[in-house]
Amino acid sequence: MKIGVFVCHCGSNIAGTVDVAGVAQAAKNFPEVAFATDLLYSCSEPGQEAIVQAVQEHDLDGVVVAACTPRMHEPTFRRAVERAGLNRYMFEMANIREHCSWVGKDKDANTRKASDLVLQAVEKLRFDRPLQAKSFDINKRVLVVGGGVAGIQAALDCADGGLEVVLLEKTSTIGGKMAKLDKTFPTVDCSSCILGPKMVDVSMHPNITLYAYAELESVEGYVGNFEVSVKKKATYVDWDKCTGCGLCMEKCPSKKAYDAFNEGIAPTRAINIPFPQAIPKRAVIDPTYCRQFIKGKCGVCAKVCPTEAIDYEMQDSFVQEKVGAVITATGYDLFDYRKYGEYGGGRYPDVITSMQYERLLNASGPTGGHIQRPSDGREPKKVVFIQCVGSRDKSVDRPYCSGFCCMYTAKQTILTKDHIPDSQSYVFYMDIRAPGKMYDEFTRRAMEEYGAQYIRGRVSQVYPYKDSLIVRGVDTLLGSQVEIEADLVVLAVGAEASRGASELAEKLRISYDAYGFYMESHPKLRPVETNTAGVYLAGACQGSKDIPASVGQGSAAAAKVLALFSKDQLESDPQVALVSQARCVGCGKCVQTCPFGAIQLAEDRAGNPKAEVIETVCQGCGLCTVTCPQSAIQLQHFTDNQILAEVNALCQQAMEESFES
Amino acid sequence: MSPELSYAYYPGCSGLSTSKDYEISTRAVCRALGIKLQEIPDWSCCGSTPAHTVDHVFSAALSARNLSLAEQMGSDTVITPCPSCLTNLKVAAHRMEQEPAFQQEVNRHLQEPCVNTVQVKSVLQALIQDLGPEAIAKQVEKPLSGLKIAPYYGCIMNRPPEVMDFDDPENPVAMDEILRGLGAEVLPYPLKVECCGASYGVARKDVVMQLSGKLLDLADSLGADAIATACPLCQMNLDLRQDQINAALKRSFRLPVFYYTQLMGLAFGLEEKDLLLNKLNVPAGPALAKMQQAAEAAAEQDAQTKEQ
Amino acid sequence: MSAGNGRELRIVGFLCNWCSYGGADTAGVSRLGQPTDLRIIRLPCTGRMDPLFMFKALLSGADGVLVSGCHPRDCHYSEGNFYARRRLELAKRLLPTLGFDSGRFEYTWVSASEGKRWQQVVTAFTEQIHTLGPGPKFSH
Amino acid sequence: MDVLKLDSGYDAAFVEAVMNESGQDPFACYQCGNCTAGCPYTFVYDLPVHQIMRLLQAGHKGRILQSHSLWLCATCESCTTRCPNNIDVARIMDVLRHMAGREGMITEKQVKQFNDSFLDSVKKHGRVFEFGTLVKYIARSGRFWSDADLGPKVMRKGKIAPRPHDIKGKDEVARIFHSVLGDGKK
Ligand SMILES: Cc1cc2nc3c(=O)[nH]c(=O)nc-3n(C[C@H](O)[C@H](O)[C@H](O)COP(=O)(O)OP(=O)(O)OC[C@H]3O[C@@H](n4cnc5c(N)ncnc54)[C@H](O)[C@@H]3O)c2cc1C
Ligand SMILES: Cc1cc2nc3c(=O)[nH]c(=O)nc-3n(C[C@H](O)[C@H](O)[C@H](O)COP(=O)(O)OP(=O)(O)OC[C@H]3O[C@@H](n4cnc5c(N)ncnc54)[C@H](O)[C@@H]3O)c2cc1C
Ligand code: SF4
Ligand code: SF4
Ligand code: SF4
Ligand code: SF4
Ligand code: SF4
Ligand code: SF4
Ligand code: SF4
Ligand code: SF4
Repeated sequence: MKIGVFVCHCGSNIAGTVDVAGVAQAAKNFPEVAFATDLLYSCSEPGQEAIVQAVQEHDLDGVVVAACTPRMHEPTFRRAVERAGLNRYMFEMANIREHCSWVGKDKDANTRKASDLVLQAVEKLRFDRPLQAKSFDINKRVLVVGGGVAGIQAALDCADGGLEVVLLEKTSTIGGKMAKLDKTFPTVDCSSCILGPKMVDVSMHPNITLYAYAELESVEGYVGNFEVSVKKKATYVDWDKCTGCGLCMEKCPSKKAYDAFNEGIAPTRAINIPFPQAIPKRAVIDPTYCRQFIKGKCGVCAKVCPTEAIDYEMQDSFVQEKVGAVITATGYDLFDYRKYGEYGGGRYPDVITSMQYERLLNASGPTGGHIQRPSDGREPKKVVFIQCVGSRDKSVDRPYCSGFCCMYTAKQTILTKDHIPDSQSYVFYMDIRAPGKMYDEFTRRAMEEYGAQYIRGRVSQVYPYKDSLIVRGVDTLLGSQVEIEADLVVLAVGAEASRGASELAEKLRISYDAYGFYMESHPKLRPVETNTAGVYLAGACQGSKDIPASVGQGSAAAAKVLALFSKDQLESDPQVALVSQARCVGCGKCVQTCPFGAIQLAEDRAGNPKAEVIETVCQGCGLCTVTCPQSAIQLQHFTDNQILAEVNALCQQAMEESFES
Repeated sequence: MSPELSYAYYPGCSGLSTSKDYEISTRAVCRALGIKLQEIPDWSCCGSTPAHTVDHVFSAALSARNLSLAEQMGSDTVITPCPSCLTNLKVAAHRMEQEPAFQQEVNRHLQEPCVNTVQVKSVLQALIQDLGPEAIAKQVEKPLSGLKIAPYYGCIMNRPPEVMDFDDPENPVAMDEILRGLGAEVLPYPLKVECCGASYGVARKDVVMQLSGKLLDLADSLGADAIATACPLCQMNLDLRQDQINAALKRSFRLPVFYYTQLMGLAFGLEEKDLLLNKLNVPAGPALAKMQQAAEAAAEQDAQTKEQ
Repeated sequence: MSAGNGRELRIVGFLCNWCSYGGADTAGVSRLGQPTDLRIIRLPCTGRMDPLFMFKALLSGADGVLVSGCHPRDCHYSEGNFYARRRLELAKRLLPTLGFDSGRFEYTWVSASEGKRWQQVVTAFTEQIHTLGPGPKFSH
Repeated sequence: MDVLKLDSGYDAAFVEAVMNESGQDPFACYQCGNCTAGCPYTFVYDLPVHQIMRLLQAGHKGRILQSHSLWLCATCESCTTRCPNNIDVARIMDVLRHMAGREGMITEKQVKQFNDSFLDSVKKHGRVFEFGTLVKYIARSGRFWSDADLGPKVMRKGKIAPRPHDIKGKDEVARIFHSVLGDGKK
């Protein structure tokens, strides 16, 4: 084998603390090295050209570039060696910048280390084999999980781009949190006026199949070829027949059902259509409240329904869908306001959450848009808002900022003043986080034009006294305890990962952070991709965010899917496991170990069981290689021999040194 | 009947004097419920607040002496009625468990080292967790129907939760449950864990006037007939100092402040010598009379509805 | 030059590509200075880490071996790091019977964003190896 | 108020001592003020407790140890229970009080005198003798007893024991005093 070594200066980034020419000189003595030189900027156009020329001039079989981290330029150089006529896997990088020149000050030590790293790469390269990517067909359909504003946007953009879309929503209507909001910051325009048309578009779009009241049961397959099973939960109403007339709801005698859409502010009926603009507008029976289910008798809805849609015997059903990509848009849930005993949420009726307040403000909400205290229906005059409830609080394991509550609180003070002109709002805050376009101007308006009183400090306790709630807090700017006799207390509850987010992540094999939010591939440069090919993120499931950001990410995820599907075939990464038929004894250990189900047991011609890797499914983790008692299954490009060669290269050097001295 | 409950018992110094009524009624109630209290022989003072104000090893050593005595009795659980003692004993045990070096240091000052094996609980915790509210309710002979009670726990019985490890630190309910079982009407008293002024009655009386005054005011605004408490210091501040508070705040509260054990004894039908209600500064008579009237009125109502 | 005074010792690191290799990169990008004894081998996942590699390194003259992967639950391959942990715990326990101090081997978690943590891990481990001194050498 | 010198006024040894003795990290405090908001004693404090935390971050020993607040804190644990950053604030207050005591900066003499009288009684009898404590306190503080009105109530009801209960192990208890605190008061 003829190997070429190129040692990069990276200007002074490497050359400043490594004797680059010295390393290149030393490399000339390494096994099978036919050519070695140093380059000023390897990744620049002249740098790459020099590599291509050297390969051709010296008839090289493999290339080592000693430069920055392979996580940065490995693809760049692989393309370069390919241009030079080599297989792109006949290439190795030695990381002498991030792992060497940037972390050590001693030039001699760095130079020794750099040349060790070059030797290590050379030794590995000697075992490299050309690998060929396989092409495979893809299914150009996309599954969107979650029908909030982010999911809606992603679904519409994909559908407009010509893709078939399957949209999955676990509740009986799409719309997510935004459907519950009254107005939206920073423009204070009506939430349903801007969301409603989009929801209708979803229902009318010929490319979108909507499964509401449905959940993802299981996922098999890989990018381009996922097979998903969708569970359609029993609604006890035949949606093909139901017209959404609402007669059943009117007549249902069970009137104390929990109204999730209205955040429990008022009860609803056991058979329910969450709100008039629901998409799909279909009824669902809640069996925990329905008398037919509890007591075995009632049947009123079945009698009144003009289309005979009611079906008490209905069971969950399953449908299978084949898609090539998945976008998760499962949003967030709200922090449980009962966790702060000192605020009395859940104990004192007039201590409510911000989302409950949105429902009170909303003209189509249970109070018709009149702000009324839950306890006695009285119109509150003094409203206290407490920010950061369940955010930025290590004691409840929520150290992060939810990002949007400062803004919606400002919005709610403005709306409070609009609804009740002689009211006064008080906001307890720690910091005001309003970094968006027109955002800070908005919070200033709440204070300057609408007279909201902002108090810098936290509230330590809320308790009822006579007809009011005593709110005791601190004004840290004054250095004083402060007290307000409030009529209503609104808790700006923070966002947390959507319930069930981690289970869904495990099905999709994507990772999530310590709080259950989904992990993007790179926090800055790949914010809508996951580390699992073909799975993308949109909206608050990746981390709390407001509507503009959610919509932006929904569109971005759609663009990623459209780019993915712009080709008819995808190439698989050939750095996958490979079974040596001769060595495999068919014990099946690898089959059990593979987290991706990429190995199956087949029979060879003699009828002996042998492991077989499905190349397109294998993710290249190497678990199987370590598991196999016969060393029969080897991860290509990271074989036992290659890693041991690296170990040897590093230790040999040390051994020699230790005997020298 | 469940197997007999038996505990090492740490009465605390105030039980011998200012809170004798708490002490006597606690013992009487436990007797009635078949709970055996074995007083720790020759127990000494836990040092209360003044000790931990001076030094933590010192405070822990005073407590650990008693824990060690309980260990020598072969007991696995110590119970005490007084929250202040409870805090000192529990903080000492907790810290010795968390920091072996601290335990060593503490033991250096003791005659018999403390191995730290006994669990420390309040009598209240033992009653609710080990015996259970049903067993208590079963013992009731004279329900306290019609008596509106504000339950007040004091600031340190449940805080900080990492150490005290019992009930909710913001809204404890153990005493509520017991009182409800006695037939009383338990008011939703929101300042259950707010501080009463603690031991500042002597050195900074003004503080107690403000803090205890606020507690009385809230109970009064809720229409309480009485306050129930589990803490000698709270009881003293709210009861003994009630006249001082009235004078300082220009109010006229007349709220009897019972130990919850006294109320249990009342409902169990125990005798005055076991309750020592006569030791209350604000007399219990009017509240109890009101309860009596309410009970009679209810009985009459009952009889009438039956006739109809 | 190295953490201790005197000569550099030889430490071999096995890092997963997704988390710890990225963490080491992050440390580099942030110029977080470290002792120079360590040389890193990149693995796709710590699940690829065969305990044999560690034994081989120590027997061939390495003075210490450091393995670092993703935090539990963070594994790009969902569970590779769990396998790794189980295997490596066992391997660590075997070290004394082979004549190596078990302190010559550590297994840790560093995510791609934890450059600072990586610096601390490398510094602490290098110090630990210098305290133990050069490992036993077996010539072949 | 003086200008605080944030650079030269920072007393690193003091901050470290507080951290060591309390086992708490004052730098985790982000000044939300929740401790002050809930502290029942803020109204008599000269420095609200969150400002004590801030001064601790600024390393200003003098202002902290001179504060009256240290001696008025009742260890009610409200701050500790509600601190969003899990700081045991009450323990820090306790430790600061120990330090102030050691340095003889006792800004609330009566509180200290009351505590000392209490402890003297424990040292002598093994258990506290409340009546004796009171008498001693009055003598020590030289203050007219503001609770004179309570006397008759307490006496009449026999609520205060007229004689101490000496325990057998009182010498052992006294030894704890000597061996931890030394002969002088901490
Ligand atoms: C009180 C309040 C007021 C607000 N006001 C504003 C405002 O004025 N302006 C603004 O910009 N932002 C506002 N926000 C923020 C706004 O709610 C979010 O930015 C937005 O809802 C995020 O959209 P999303 O689609 O990512 O998530 P969501 O709205 O949470 O939608 C997620 C959807 O996915 C579904 N789902 C979840 N899990 C699954 C699953 N496993 N399978 C299938 N479906 C699933 C859910 O049912 C839901 O329909 C406010 C938030 C609150 C709490
Ligand atoms: C001091 C500082 C530190 C920062 N640190 C961070 C950080 O740590 N992390 C972070 O996330 N963000 C950071 N930012 C923000 C970051 O710089 C921006 O988010 C980012 O650069 C925006 O990228 P952009 O492509 O939109 O705009 P730009 O980076 O401004 O790029 C715009 C490009 O368009 C070109 N251009 C302009 N007008 C024309 C024209 N008419 N025709 C053709 N070309 C044109 C410009 O020459 C320029 O190349 C920092 C910003 C500052 C000021
Ligand atoms: S290849 Fe890497 S090290 Fe070389 S010049 Fe480019 S960025 Fe710098
Ligand atoms: S179930 Fe029947 S009655 Fe109810 S909304 Fe549908 S069509 Fe109307
Ligand atoms: S059967 Fe159930 S859902 Fe239908 S009307 Fe009766 S209670 Fe309501
Ligand atoms: S956005 Fe504002 S209210 Fe919400 S967590 Fe952040 S700082 Fe607190
Ligand atoms: S390398 Fe990983 S994904 Fe591929 S077959 Fe082996 S265990 Fe499965
Ligand atoms: S573990 Fe190895 S021998 Fe067993 S089936 Fe898999 S490849 Fe074959
Ligand atoms: S509550 Fe905690 S974080 Fe807030 S100011 Fe007090 S000590 Fe600091
Ligand atoms: S422990 Fe002290 S500082 Fe903390 S709230 Fe109670 S009295 Fe205030």
